[in-house]
Amino acid sequence: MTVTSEFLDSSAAPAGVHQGRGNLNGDGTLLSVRDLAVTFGVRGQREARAVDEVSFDIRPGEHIGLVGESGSGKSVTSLAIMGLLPDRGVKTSGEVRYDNENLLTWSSRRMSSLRGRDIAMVFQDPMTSLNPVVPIGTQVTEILRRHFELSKGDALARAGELLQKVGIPDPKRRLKEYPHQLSGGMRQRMLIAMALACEPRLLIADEPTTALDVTIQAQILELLKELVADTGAALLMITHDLGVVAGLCDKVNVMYSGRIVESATRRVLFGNPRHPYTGGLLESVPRLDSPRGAPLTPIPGSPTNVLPWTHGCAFAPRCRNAVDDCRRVTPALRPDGDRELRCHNPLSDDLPDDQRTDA
Amino acid sequence: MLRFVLRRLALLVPVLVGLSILLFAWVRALPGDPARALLGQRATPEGIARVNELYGFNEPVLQQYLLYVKALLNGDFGRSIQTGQPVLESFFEKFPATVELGMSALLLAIVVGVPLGYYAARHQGRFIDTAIVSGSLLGVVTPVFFLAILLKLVFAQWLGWLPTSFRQDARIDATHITNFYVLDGLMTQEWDAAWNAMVHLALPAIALGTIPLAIIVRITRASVAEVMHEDYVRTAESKGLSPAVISRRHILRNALLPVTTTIGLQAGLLFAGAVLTETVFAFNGVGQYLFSAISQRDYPVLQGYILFIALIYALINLAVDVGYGIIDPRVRVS
Amino acid sequence: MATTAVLAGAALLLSSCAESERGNGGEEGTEGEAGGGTFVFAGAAEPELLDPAFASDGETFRVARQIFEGLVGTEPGTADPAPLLAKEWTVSEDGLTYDFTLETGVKFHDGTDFNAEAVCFNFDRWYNFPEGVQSDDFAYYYGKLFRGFAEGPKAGEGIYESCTTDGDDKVQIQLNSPFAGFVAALSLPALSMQSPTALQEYQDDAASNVNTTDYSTKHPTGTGPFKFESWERGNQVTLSRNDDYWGEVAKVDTVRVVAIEDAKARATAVQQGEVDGADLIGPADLQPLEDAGMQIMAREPFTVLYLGMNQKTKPLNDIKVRQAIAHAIDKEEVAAASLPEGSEIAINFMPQSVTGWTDDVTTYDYDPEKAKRLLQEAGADGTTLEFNYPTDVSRPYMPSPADTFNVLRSQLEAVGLKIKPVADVWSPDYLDKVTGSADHGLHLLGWTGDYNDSDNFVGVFFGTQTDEFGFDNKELFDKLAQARGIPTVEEQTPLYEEINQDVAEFVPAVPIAHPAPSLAFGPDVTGYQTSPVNDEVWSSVTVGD
Amino acid sequence: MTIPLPPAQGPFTGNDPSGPETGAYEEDERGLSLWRGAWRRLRRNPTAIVGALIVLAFVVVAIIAPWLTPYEPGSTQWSGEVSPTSVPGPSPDHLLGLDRFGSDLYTQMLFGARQSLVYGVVSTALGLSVGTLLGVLAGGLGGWVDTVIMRAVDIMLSIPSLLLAVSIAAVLGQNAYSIMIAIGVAQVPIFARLLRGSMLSQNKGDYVLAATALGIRRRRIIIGHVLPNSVGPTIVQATLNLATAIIEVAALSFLGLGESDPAVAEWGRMLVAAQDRFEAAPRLALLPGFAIAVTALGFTLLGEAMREALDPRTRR
Repeated sequence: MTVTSEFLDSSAAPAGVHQGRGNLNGDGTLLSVRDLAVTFGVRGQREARAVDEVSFDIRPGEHIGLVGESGSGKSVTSLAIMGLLPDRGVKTSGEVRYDNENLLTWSSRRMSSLRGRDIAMVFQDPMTSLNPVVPIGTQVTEILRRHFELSKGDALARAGELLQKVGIPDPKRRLKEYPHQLSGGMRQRMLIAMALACEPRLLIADEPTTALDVTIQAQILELLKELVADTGAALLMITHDLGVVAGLCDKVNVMYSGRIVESATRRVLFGNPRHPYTGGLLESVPRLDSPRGAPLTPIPGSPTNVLPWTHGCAFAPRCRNAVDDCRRVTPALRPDGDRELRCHNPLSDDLPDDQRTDA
Repeated sequence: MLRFVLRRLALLVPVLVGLSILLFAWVRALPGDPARALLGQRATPEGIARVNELYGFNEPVLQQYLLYVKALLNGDFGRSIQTGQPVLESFFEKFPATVELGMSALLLAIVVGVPLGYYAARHQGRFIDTAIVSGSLLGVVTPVFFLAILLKLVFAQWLGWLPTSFRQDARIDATHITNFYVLDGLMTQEWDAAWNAMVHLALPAIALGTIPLAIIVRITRASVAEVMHEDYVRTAESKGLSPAVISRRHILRNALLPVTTTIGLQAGLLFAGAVLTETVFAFNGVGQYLFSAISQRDYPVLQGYILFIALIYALINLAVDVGYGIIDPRVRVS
Repeated sequence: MATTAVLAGAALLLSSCAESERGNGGEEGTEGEAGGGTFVFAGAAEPELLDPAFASDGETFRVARQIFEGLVGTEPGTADPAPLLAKEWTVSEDGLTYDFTLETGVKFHDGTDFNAEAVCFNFDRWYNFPEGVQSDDFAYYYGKLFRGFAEGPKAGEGIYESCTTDGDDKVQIQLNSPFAGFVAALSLPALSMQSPTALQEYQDDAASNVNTTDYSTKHPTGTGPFKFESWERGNQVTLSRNDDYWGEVAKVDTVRVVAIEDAKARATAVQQGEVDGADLIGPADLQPLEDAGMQIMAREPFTVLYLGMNQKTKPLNDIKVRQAIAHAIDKEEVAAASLPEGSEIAINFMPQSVTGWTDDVTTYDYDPEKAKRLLQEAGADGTTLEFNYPTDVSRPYMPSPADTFNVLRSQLEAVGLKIKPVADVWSPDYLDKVTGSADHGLHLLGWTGDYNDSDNFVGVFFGTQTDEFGFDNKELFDKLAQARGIPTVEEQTPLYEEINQDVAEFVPAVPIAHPAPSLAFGPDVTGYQTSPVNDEVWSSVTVGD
Repeated sequence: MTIPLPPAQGPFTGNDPSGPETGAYEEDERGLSLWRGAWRRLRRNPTAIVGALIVLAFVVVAIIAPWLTPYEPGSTQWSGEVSPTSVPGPSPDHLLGLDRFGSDLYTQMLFGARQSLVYGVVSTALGLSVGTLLGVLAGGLGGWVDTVIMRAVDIMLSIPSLLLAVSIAAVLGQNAYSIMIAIGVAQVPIFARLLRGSMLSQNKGDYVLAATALGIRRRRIIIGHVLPNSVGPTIVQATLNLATAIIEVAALSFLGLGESDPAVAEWGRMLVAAQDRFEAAPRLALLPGFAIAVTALGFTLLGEAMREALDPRTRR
C-alpha cells in the first residue's frame, strides 16, 4: 500500500501530479547545497554569520541527517533551502541547486509554488505549528488546492485519505475539528500528512519529534520512515538527536556553530567519529550496548561559548583535544578517507570494534 | 455558548445594582434638596411634593432606594428638568443618531485601521512603518474636541466641502422612520436624504473615529507582528500558500482576535467622545443631549443616561466576548 | 456712529423688499405666485413647548408667532401696538373697560371659527389656570400682567374681571384696576388666541407637566400664516403655509426652525447655506459674514444691559463705591469689545423709544481718576469684589457675556478694585444665584422689552425689594406702583422721567448699553422684517429666485 | 533514545534560528539588575529620549513660568485692544499676541502648562494612591474584601471615564479641585486592577513561594517582595495616565466644568474661548490644542518606552 500508487491510480487524481516538476541536477543530485552562507545583520549591531561554507548533496530517495546543537545553524540551513528566511536583515549566499537552477535566485512567487509541492517541511513543535483558529480540514485541503486544481469536495476526500494514511482515526470528524482538540502526537501526524500531501520530492523534517512525549517519538519516526519510503521522497532530517539519525539516515552531516565539521555515511560516522564534537555528541547518548553503569559524558561548556571561525576552530573552547593551532588557524573541511572533516586534531580512528555501531 | 452568555448576564446584575445604588446616592449627594435637584428651576411646591412621594424622599433611605428601583423597573427614569420629556423617551429618540455616528466611526476605524496596522507590521522598521506608527501615536494623543474643531474649521469653514452641523440638511424633506437617517433614506428610497445624512456624518465620524482608529492600528500592528513570527505561519509558508491566503487565513484571522476585544473597549471611549463630537457638530444625539444636560444640571437626564450607557456598554462588551468565542475556537469549547 | 449706517442699510433692504412684495403680490398672494420653497431659520435653543400661554422664552415665542396671533400686533419695525385679530378697540375713561371689534371670517387651523366666544374662552382659560401652572415657570406673563388667578395663592389679586361677547365680532374685557399697558401687552405671544376646540381636545392645564401634553407638543392650533407640521425634539420644528390665512398668504411653503446653541456655529451655518437665517449672531461674526456676502440685520435695540450691584454686600452698599464703579466704566469700550455694531450707549434703564426716557439724568462719565478718588473716600480701594457672570449663553442684550465681563473686569481693576470672577451656567445656576440669593456681588444682566411699556423695564428691575439688588427704597417702590396705576401713557410720562432721574441718582446698577441683536441671512433671502420686540412673522419672507 | 535532560539554558534546548545573533548580546546584560537593564534600554531608545525631552520641557516651563514672562496669568489688562473682530497678533511686547480676552497669549500658554501639570499630577497621584491601596487590599487580603473592591471597580469601569468624571464634578461644584478629584477618582479603577493583577500573579511567583516556605509573614512578603515588583508597571501606568489626565482636564474644561474664570490660563478653556475667534486668530485655538497634544504625546512616548524597557519581551 503506497500513497503514490493511490494518488496516481485514483480517478480523482489531477492530471499531471508530477507535471512541471523539475528534473534532477546535472550531476544526478536532487538538491545540491554549495557554500551556503547566511548572515544576520540586525540594525546597529555587528553581523552574525549563522551558517557558513555549508555544502551537501541529496540524491533522490536518499535520507540525509543534519545534526547539531541548537544554534549550530542546521535549522537556518533548512529555512534557507526553503526560502523561508526573512527578507530583511538576512544575507544569503552560495547555491542551492535544484532542477539545475539556483533556488536562492528564485523570486518569492516562484519559490512559493515550489514549496509544499516539490520540497515540503515538517517542523519541530506540533503545538504551535498548526493554526489554532482554522479547522484542520482547511489546513490540509489548502495545500492540495494550492498546488492541484481540486474542487473543495475532492480536496476534502483526499484530505480524509491522507489522515487515514498518517494513522488518524475517524478522519471525517477530525477534519472539522480544531488543532487544540488534538493531542501533540496527532498534531505531528497532521503536519506530516500536510507535508506529504503533494508527494514532494524532498521532505525536510526539522526536529520532528523533539517536542513530543518519548513514547510518541518512536511512533512518529516510524510513520515518517514508512511514508517517506512509500512516496519515494528524499529526506533531510534535522536533529540534535543522534539516536534519530542512527535509525534513519544514509548520510550524516554534523554542524557546529554554522559550519559542517564532519560529514560521512551513518556507518562510518557512528562507527568511528573523528571530530571531537561528534565524539562528544555520541558519548553523551546512552547506548544499549554500553556497559552498565558507564557514565554519560556531556560536552563541557555551552554552545554560546564559541570562538569565531575566523579566529580558529569554533569548538576549541570546549574541546578536549584542542591544540594551539585550534585557537589560531581556521580549520578547513577536508576529505579524510571515507569522510570529510574539519579538525586540526581529530580523534584517532582506532576505536575498538565493539564500540562500533550498526544502527 | 448559551450558558456562557447567561453567566455573563448574571455577572452584569451586581454591576447594575451597584450602579443604581451609586446613582441613587449621587442625586442625594448633589448640593441642595434632592427633589429640587430633580425638578430644577421649575420646582413647584406641588412638584416637590409629588417627587417626594414618588421617590419617598421623606422615607428611610432603604425605602427610598427600593422605590427608586421600582420606578426604574417600571420604566420610569424621571423627566428632564429642561424639557419635561421623559428621560427614557428622549434617550430612544436620540440613541439612533449616536449609534449611527458611533458605528460610522468604528467602521472607519476598522476599515482603515486594520489594513494600516497590517501594512505597518509587514514593513516593520521601514519608513512607512515609522510613519504609520507616529501617525497613530498622534491620533491617540490628539484630544477629540480639538480634532473636531480643527476638522470643522478646515473642511467645513475654510474649504466648505462638508457641512458644519446637524445630521441632515433642514432643507431636505426626509421621512424619518427609525431615526437612523441613512437607513431611513435607504428604506424610503429617498436617495438624496440618505446621501445627505452620510455627508453630515463624515466629519463627526472622522473626529470620533480617529482615536479608535489609532488604537486599532497599534493593536493590529503589534498583533500581526507577533503572529507573523508564529510557527503556524511558517508552516503555511512552507506549504507554498499564496501570500494572500497566508495573510488572510493564517495571519489576520489570528491577529484580529485581540483587535476584536479592543473594539469592545472602544465603545466606552466612543460614548465619551460622542459627547464632545456631537457638541462640536451640533449632531442631535445622546452625546449632545448629555452635554446640554451637564451644562444645564439636568440631573434626571444624567442619571438615566449614565445608567443606560453603562448597560449598553456592558452589553456591547458581552457581545464582543460572544463574538470572540465565535471567532476563536479555543474559547468556544471551554 | 457707525451703527446707524448698518441700521439704515437694514431698513433700506427691508423697505425695498416690502416694495417688491407689493409689486408682485397684489391683494392676496396666490399659491402660484408665492416664492415657495423652505425657509430654514436657526435660533439659539429649542422651543420649550408649543403652547405659548405657558412660555416665557424667545425661542418658543419665535415659533408661536408664526402659528398664533393675538388680538393686537405691533406696527412693523416698532414696539407700538397695531390691530391684528382685533380691528379696533376703545377704552373707557377709567381705563377699566376695553371694547374690541374682531376681524371676521378668520378660522383656526383646525377649521373652527375665530370669534368673540373664542376670545373669551382664552381669557377665561388664563384666569382659571390651576395652581400647578401659575408659577413663573409656566404662566409667567399672564401672572405678571394680570397679577392673579381665579384660585390659588393669588386668588382675588388679579386685575381681570370678565369677558363678555356681543355677537360674533365684539368682545368686552372688564378689568378691576387700570392697566395702561393692557393693549400693548396683548401683542405678547403668551396672550395669543388659541383654538378652543383644540385646547379642549388636546390640552390639559392640570397635567403634572404641561410641557409634554399632546397640545404642547403636537397640536398647537392658532390662526397664523403657518400651520404646525411636526416637531422633532432636539432637531427642528416644521411649519407649513396656511393657505386659508385670512390675511396675506405666506410666500414660502415650509418653514423650519432649528436650534444651534453656539453663536459661532449659527454664523457658520448661515455662511455655509445650511440655514437661511439665524438670530443672535455674535459680534465677532458679523464682519466675516458680511464679507462672505451674507445679509446682516440689526434689530432696533429694545434692550438694556446693566452691571448690577448687590447692596446686601459691602462695600456696594456705599453709594460712593457705586458711583466710583459707574465712573470706572468706559461704556464705549465695552460696546466696542463685546457688543454688536448698532448697539447704543445707555444712560437710562430703558431704550429711548420707551415712555419716560430722558437725557436729563445724572450721567457718570468715564473718569478713572474720579473713580479712584471716590473709592479712597469710601475707604474701599483695593477691596475684592465678587463678579458674577454667566457662561455658555447669548442673550439678545448680552451676546457674549464672558467678553463683556472681561472688559469690565480690566476697567474695574484699573481703578484699584480686585475682581474675583464667579462664572455659572446661565440656567439654572446663574439665574438662581443672582436673582434668587444674596450670594453675589457685581453681576451682568439685562432685559429685552416685551412690548412698549415703561413698567416693563424699570418696574421689573426696581419695583420691589429683590435679591438681585438687595436694596429697600420705599420711595422708589411707591413711585413705580403709582405710575403703574395711571390709566394713560400720557399721564405716566412725567412720573417715569422722574423715576429715571431718581434711579440714576441712586445707582442701584450701571446701565451700559442697549445692545442691538443681530441677525444674518443668506444672500437670497428677502422680505425679513425685524422688530424691536421680536414680533417677526415670516409671511413676507422669500427664499431663492 | 534521547539525550539526558540538559542543564538550564543548556546546549540542547530550543530551536532558535536567531540564536547566534543574540548570544553575544545577552551575555553582557546578565547580572545587571532589572532596573539597571531597564535604564540602559531606556537610554538607548530614541522614543524614550523624545518623550523625556518633551516631558522635561513641559515640566521646566511649568515650574519656571513666572520667570519667563513679565506678565501675570489671567490678567486681561489689554482687553481694550481686543475687539470682536480683531485680536492683535504677535508684537515685541506680546510674543504670541493677545488672546480674545486681552491677556498675553504667551503668558497664558506658559501658565497653561503649569495648570496642566498641577491638574495632571494631582489627579494622577490621587488615582494612584487610592487605586494602589484598594488594589493591594484586594490582592493581598483576598476573600470578601477582594470581591467587594473588585465589584466596586467593575461598577466604576462600567461608566465611561469622562462621564464618571463629569458626574463627580457635578457633585463637587464648579472649581479647580472638583476637576482634579473627578479625574483622579476616574483613574482609581485602573490602578486598583493593575495592582491587584500584579499581586495575584506574583502571589504565585517562585520567590513568594520561597519566602512563604521560609516562614516569612504575609504582610512582610507583600511589603518586601510583591510591592516592589509592582512598582515598575505602576510607574508606567502613571506616566501613561498623566497623558490621559491632561487631555481629560481639557475635555472637562471644554464641557464647561472646572474653574469659572474665562480668562484662566488653562489650555482646554483657552481652546473653548478661541472657538469663536477662529477666522480672526486661528492661533488662539491651534496653540493650546497642539500644546495639549504634544504634552500628552510626551508622556505617552515616555510611558511606552518605559514599558518596553521594563519588559524586554515587548521589544521589537
